[in-house]
Amino acid sequence: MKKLKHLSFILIAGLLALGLFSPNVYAKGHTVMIGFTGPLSGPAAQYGRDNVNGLEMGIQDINAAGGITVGGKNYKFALKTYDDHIDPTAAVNNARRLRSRDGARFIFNPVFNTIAPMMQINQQKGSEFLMMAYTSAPEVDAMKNPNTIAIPPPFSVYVGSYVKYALEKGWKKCAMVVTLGAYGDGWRKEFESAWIKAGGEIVADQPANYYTETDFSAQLSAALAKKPDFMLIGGPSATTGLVIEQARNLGFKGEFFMVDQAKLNYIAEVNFNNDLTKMNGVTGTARPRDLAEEEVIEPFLKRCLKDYGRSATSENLLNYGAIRILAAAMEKAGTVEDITAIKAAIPEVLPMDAKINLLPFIDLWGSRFILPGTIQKIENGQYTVPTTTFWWTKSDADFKKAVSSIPDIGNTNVNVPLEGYAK
Amino acid sequence: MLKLEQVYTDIGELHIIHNVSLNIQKGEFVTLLGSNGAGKTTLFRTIAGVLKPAFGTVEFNGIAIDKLPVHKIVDLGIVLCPQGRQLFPELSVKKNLVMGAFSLRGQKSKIKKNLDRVYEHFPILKERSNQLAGTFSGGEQQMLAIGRALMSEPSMLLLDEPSMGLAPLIVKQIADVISNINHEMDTTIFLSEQNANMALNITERGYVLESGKCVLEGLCKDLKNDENVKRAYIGA
Amino acid sequence: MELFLQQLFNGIMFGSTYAIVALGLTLVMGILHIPNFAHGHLYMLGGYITYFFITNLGFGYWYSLLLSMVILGFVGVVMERIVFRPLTGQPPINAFIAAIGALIFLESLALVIWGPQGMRIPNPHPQIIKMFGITMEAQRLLVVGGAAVLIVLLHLFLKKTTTGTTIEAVAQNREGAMLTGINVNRVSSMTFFISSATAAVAASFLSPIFILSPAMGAVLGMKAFIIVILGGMGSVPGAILGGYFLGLIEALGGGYISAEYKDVFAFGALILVLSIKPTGLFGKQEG
Amino acid sequence: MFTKPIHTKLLLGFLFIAALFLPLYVPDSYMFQIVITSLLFAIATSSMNLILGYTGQASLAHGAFFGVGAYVVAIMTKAGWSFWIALPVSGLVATGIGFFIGLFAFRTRGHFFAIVTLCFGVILFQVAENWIEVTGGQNGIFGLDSATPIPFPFFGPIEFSSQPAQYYLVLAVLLLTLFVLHRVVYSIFGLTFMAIRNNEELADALGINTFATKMVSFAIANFIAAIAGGIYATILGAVSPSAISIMITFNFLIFLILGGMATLPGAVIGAFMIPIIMEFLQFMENYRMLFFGALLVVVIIWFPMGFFGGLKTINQKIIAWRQSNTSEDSNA
Repeated sequence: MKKLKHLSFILIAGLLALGLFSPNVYAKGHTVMIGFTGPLSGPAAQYGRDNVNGLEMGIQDINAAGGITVGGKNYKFALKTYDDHIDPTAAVNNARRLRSRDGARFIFNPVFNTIAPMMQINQQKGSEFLMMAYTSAPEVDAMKNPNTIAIPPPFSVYVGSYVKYALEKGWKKCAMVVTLGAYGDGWRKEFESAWIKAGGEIVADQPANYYTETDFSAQLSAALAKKPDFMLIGGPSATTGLVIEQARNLGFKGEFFMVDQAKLNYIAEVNFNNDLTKMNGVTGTARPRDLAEEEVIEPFLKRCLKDYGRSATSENLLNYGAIRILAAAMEKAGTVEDITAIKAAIPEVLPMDAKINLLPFIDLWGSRFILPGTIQKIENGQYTVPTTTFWWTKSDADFKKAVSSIPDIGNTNVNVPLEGYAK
Repeated sequence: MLKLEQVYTDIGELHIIHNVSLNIQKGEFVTLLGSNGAGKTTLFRTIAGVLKPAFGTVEFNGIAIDKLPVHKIVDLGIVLCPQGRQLFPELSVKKNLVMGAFSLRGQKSKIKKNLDRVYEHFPILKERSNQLAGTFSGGEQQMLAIGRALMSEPSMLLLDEPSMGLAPLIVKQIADVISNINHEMDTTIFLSEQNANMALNITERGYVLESGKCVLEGLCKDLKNDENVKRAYIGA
Repeated sequence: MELFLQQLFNGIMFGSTYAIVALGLTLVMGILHIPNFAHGHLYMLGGYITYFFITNLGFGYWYSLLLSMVILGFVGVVMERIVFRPLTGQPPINAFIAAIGALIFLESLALVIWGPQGMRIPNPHPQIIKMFGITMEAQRLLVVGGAAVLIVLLHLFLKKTTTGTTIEAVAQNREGAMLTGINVNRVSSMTFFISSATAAVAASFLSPIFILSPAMGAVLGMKAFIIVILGGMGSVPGAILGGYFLGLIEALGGGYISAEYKDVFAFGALILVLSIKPTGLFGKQEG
Repeated sequence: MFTKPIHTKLLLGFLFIAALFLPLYVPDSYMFQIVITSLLFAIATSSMNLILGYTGQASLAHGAFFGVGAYVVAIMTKAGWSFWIALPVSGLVATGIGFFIGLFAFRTRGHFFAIVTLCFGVILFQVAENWIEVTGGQNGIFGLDSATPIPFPFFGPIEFSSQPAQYYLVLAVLLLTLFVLHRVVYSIFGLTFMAIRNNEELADALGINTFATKMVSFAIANFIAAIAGGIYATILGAVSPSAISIMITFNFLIFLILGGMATLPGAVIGAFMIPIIMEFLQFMENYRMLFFGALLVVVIIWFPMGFFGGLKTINQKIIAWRQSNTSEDSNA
């Protein structure tokens, strides 16, 4: 016992010393350091990993293509990730560490709660960094932080698509069992007002905590008692799959709309073992596959499956695209340090060759990338063609340009300038 | 049978027992006198193995027991019937007794026999065998505690102040039963008491403990006439 | 009416799980006075072990459940031995910290071994049963029935066998139990074994309907802890009734009043009970 | 070792000077950030020490009061109030909520008290998560301005947006907290706290109004916790439900126990040591929490009194050894 005690002391001391003196291999040489802080443990860990995976693949490809050349020097990219388990204090610490120790001027974070405090410090003189925010919460745009880029489209894009689809079907009664929290609340509010404006009716609103709970029969029973035509559900994918399963088991025959956090293909894989017949009548935001041309996207999907054992999510795809765009903008701006110049150079490098960043259409508007919003349904055990693609471009000319940039798969294209985004 | 040599016991930072040596033969009926706080309970707990001596040895039938865990000591045949009784308040009387025979587990007929014998000594326990122990009065609890201690057929019984807080009539009753146990069952008994009157009348030999030290030992008839004992414990 | 019955069934289903998880915890807390906050994480580990046998080794559901019980039982024994036993005699708050350490360890272990992705055990009883106008999955009925059987078995074990009675004896009077020759350490180990094994059963029952993730134990652990206090620490009937009570409050409160504040009802009820009876429903006076 | 009072005074003086000039030699903004948050947590942990360490009541709602403070400051400064008004108000609000909770919770003791306060903590967390109109729900309240500048004649206003300014603000509050706690703990009142910790029935029998005494200790602890939370809000510039979650309580608890309960320096040491160890362990990535969990168990088994408690024991042994040496000397 005594010996064990000494041994464990030495072990602990040794490990601590290792942490103290471990050399910082990345900070030297011509390296562009990309930082990431986000949930890598706890209930949202998978989501954090999905983001990291996209960045990792992007960086591999940039380096495989020989890195970037700025000012005659060749730079390779490197990624440093820290876990913040969605704790704002830890996120700020990580951001400070990434900026001052690892020299990262581009820090990715996929959770609004931790993005907000990071946006408080990303303009401090001498330690500026570009906040790469992977969040569809519109609040980020309202903060008007110049050193921020929000990556995915705001969820308002999808609300319009769902309302249009439901009207076409002639439905009236909607029940909502959406995840608790600001994101879910935003969705509920946005959808409710749009649906009522379109003449529909919300018969039940039973939010539930998708992060901590696994049984939704209480909420579902209450919602189904009102005999809705369709339901708006969703939160993290795996739990959303449970909600579908439990609602079907309670006898619900109608259709589901899912908020954009839940991914059709992920649910099919984890919850239903890829048996799509169990997901008939589920409509969600489009799979990565439908955002780009097949020849471009297929290899990427295969690679995700091979490298990470999971099918690709839009987190993979969009983070991959974002990092490639950043790299191009650095070359364009001729600097790897001046984040203002780099951000300003982004619109100049867009649109990029889809073979490089995978995204056929992407633009930067203020602090957010503009991406089309597309919804897709599973019917007769198969994915159908996405019905409508929603655009929120600045002008008709941009809209036409955007539509022409993507493959024609027989869907409708609509341009809807979003509230708060249109100038 | 039981032999203590230069036993010292500490509780926390306090030194409670100092250099106690004693020797008890098989079949004897011995008392340990001492006032409140003299260390009687600590000494008993040390013998039973609940406390471990800081120094010194405790031997039982030639086996050193001062480092053994309590349950091994019980298996060897020493059972402490503790002060404050330490019953299982939410188990029935019968279950309390059966637990007392834990070291005989598996030997059903023996347990049955012992149970009958305890019921014989304390008929009231039989009457109330399904009642919860926690609902008993003090005297009844004491009987149950003694009964439980007897269930494992100990060769040596340590009785820690069985008369404490009980009415004189009940004390007499208990004293009779204890004497019976010693005579009929040939159980060696070591009894600690503040009530020297009762103890000296039923036992054969005694030790006197003061501030953790053994200050006097001798036959009861001699102790009864000792001036110090008289003054301190009999109150005559 | 149908809705009410449906909610009632949901409440009972969840109450069953709570009851068996809390039952395991109350045994440990009653006997060792250890606030084993890591109990929910043992439950989580039980789910993963079952998953491992079914998915990786291809065992049948019931075999896997049994194996999971035994293995998790031993995990509990090891935990008692290396985490809690060395803390005997220290203030309970230290054991509490150790329990937090243990739960962090277990959750990270699951994360390292199985990764953060949610995992699923194929549902062995996917049939749908309709009765009295309510729909239920067979597996859910199994949870209700299985929990009842387990509770009865445990009750019989505690009340009718000598070994079971030693657990009660140690809980009621540790020193008294020692003096009757009971090996208290062995009883502690055994209690941890039973406690962990029941957690494994609960996890194996539920994981086919739900999703396994490393963080799944935290909420259940907290609830079990609260049920144990609500029912009175160490009280077996308290844990069972408390479990069903909490399940029903959640289902009915969540279904009829407000889903957002579902947990508030549960925790509020506990506060109310404790402010009326400070030692819990079936709690003894502190002594 | 610091076995003589003069040694302790020298050490404290040295620490004080080192703290005053810290911004001059702190290596980078990352280390600085950790120092600032550690100081902040030291304030909250010290106040937890009062209710848990000195009064013996394991309040598991402590993190919730920290969160209440953070929310009150966030809401009030968002509504246009000065930070310097919002901060004391946050303390008063927490004290008020604490009083209400105390009415229920102090009917119970021991484990039961811990659980009742835990429940209240969870309820406050849920309110923060769901009362969207006021708390902003899960997103919380963000984009807060840093503490209102103090107008200062001749030098111009003191601003609190830079790290050094935030550091001095937190340092000043910590020193004030320690001063107040020192006065409380070593007063007659402090003795009644410890009397309750050691034996509540006995304290009752001695004529101490245990309910009122516990309530006072609870109120002071909650007030200080809320102040710490309020400063946290202004430094981070954003408040979300994680500031009021049960994990915050657990963290404080871990800091306190590992630092050394019922000692004033213990709480501060714990609040510094653990976050810094956690940062050093970052290189372990996925295995970090695994290691930390095991570390927690190991440390609590071998240092049940915490770091400072262990130090004290060693110190006492040294003193005893010296005394025995000197007495032998004088004998010779």
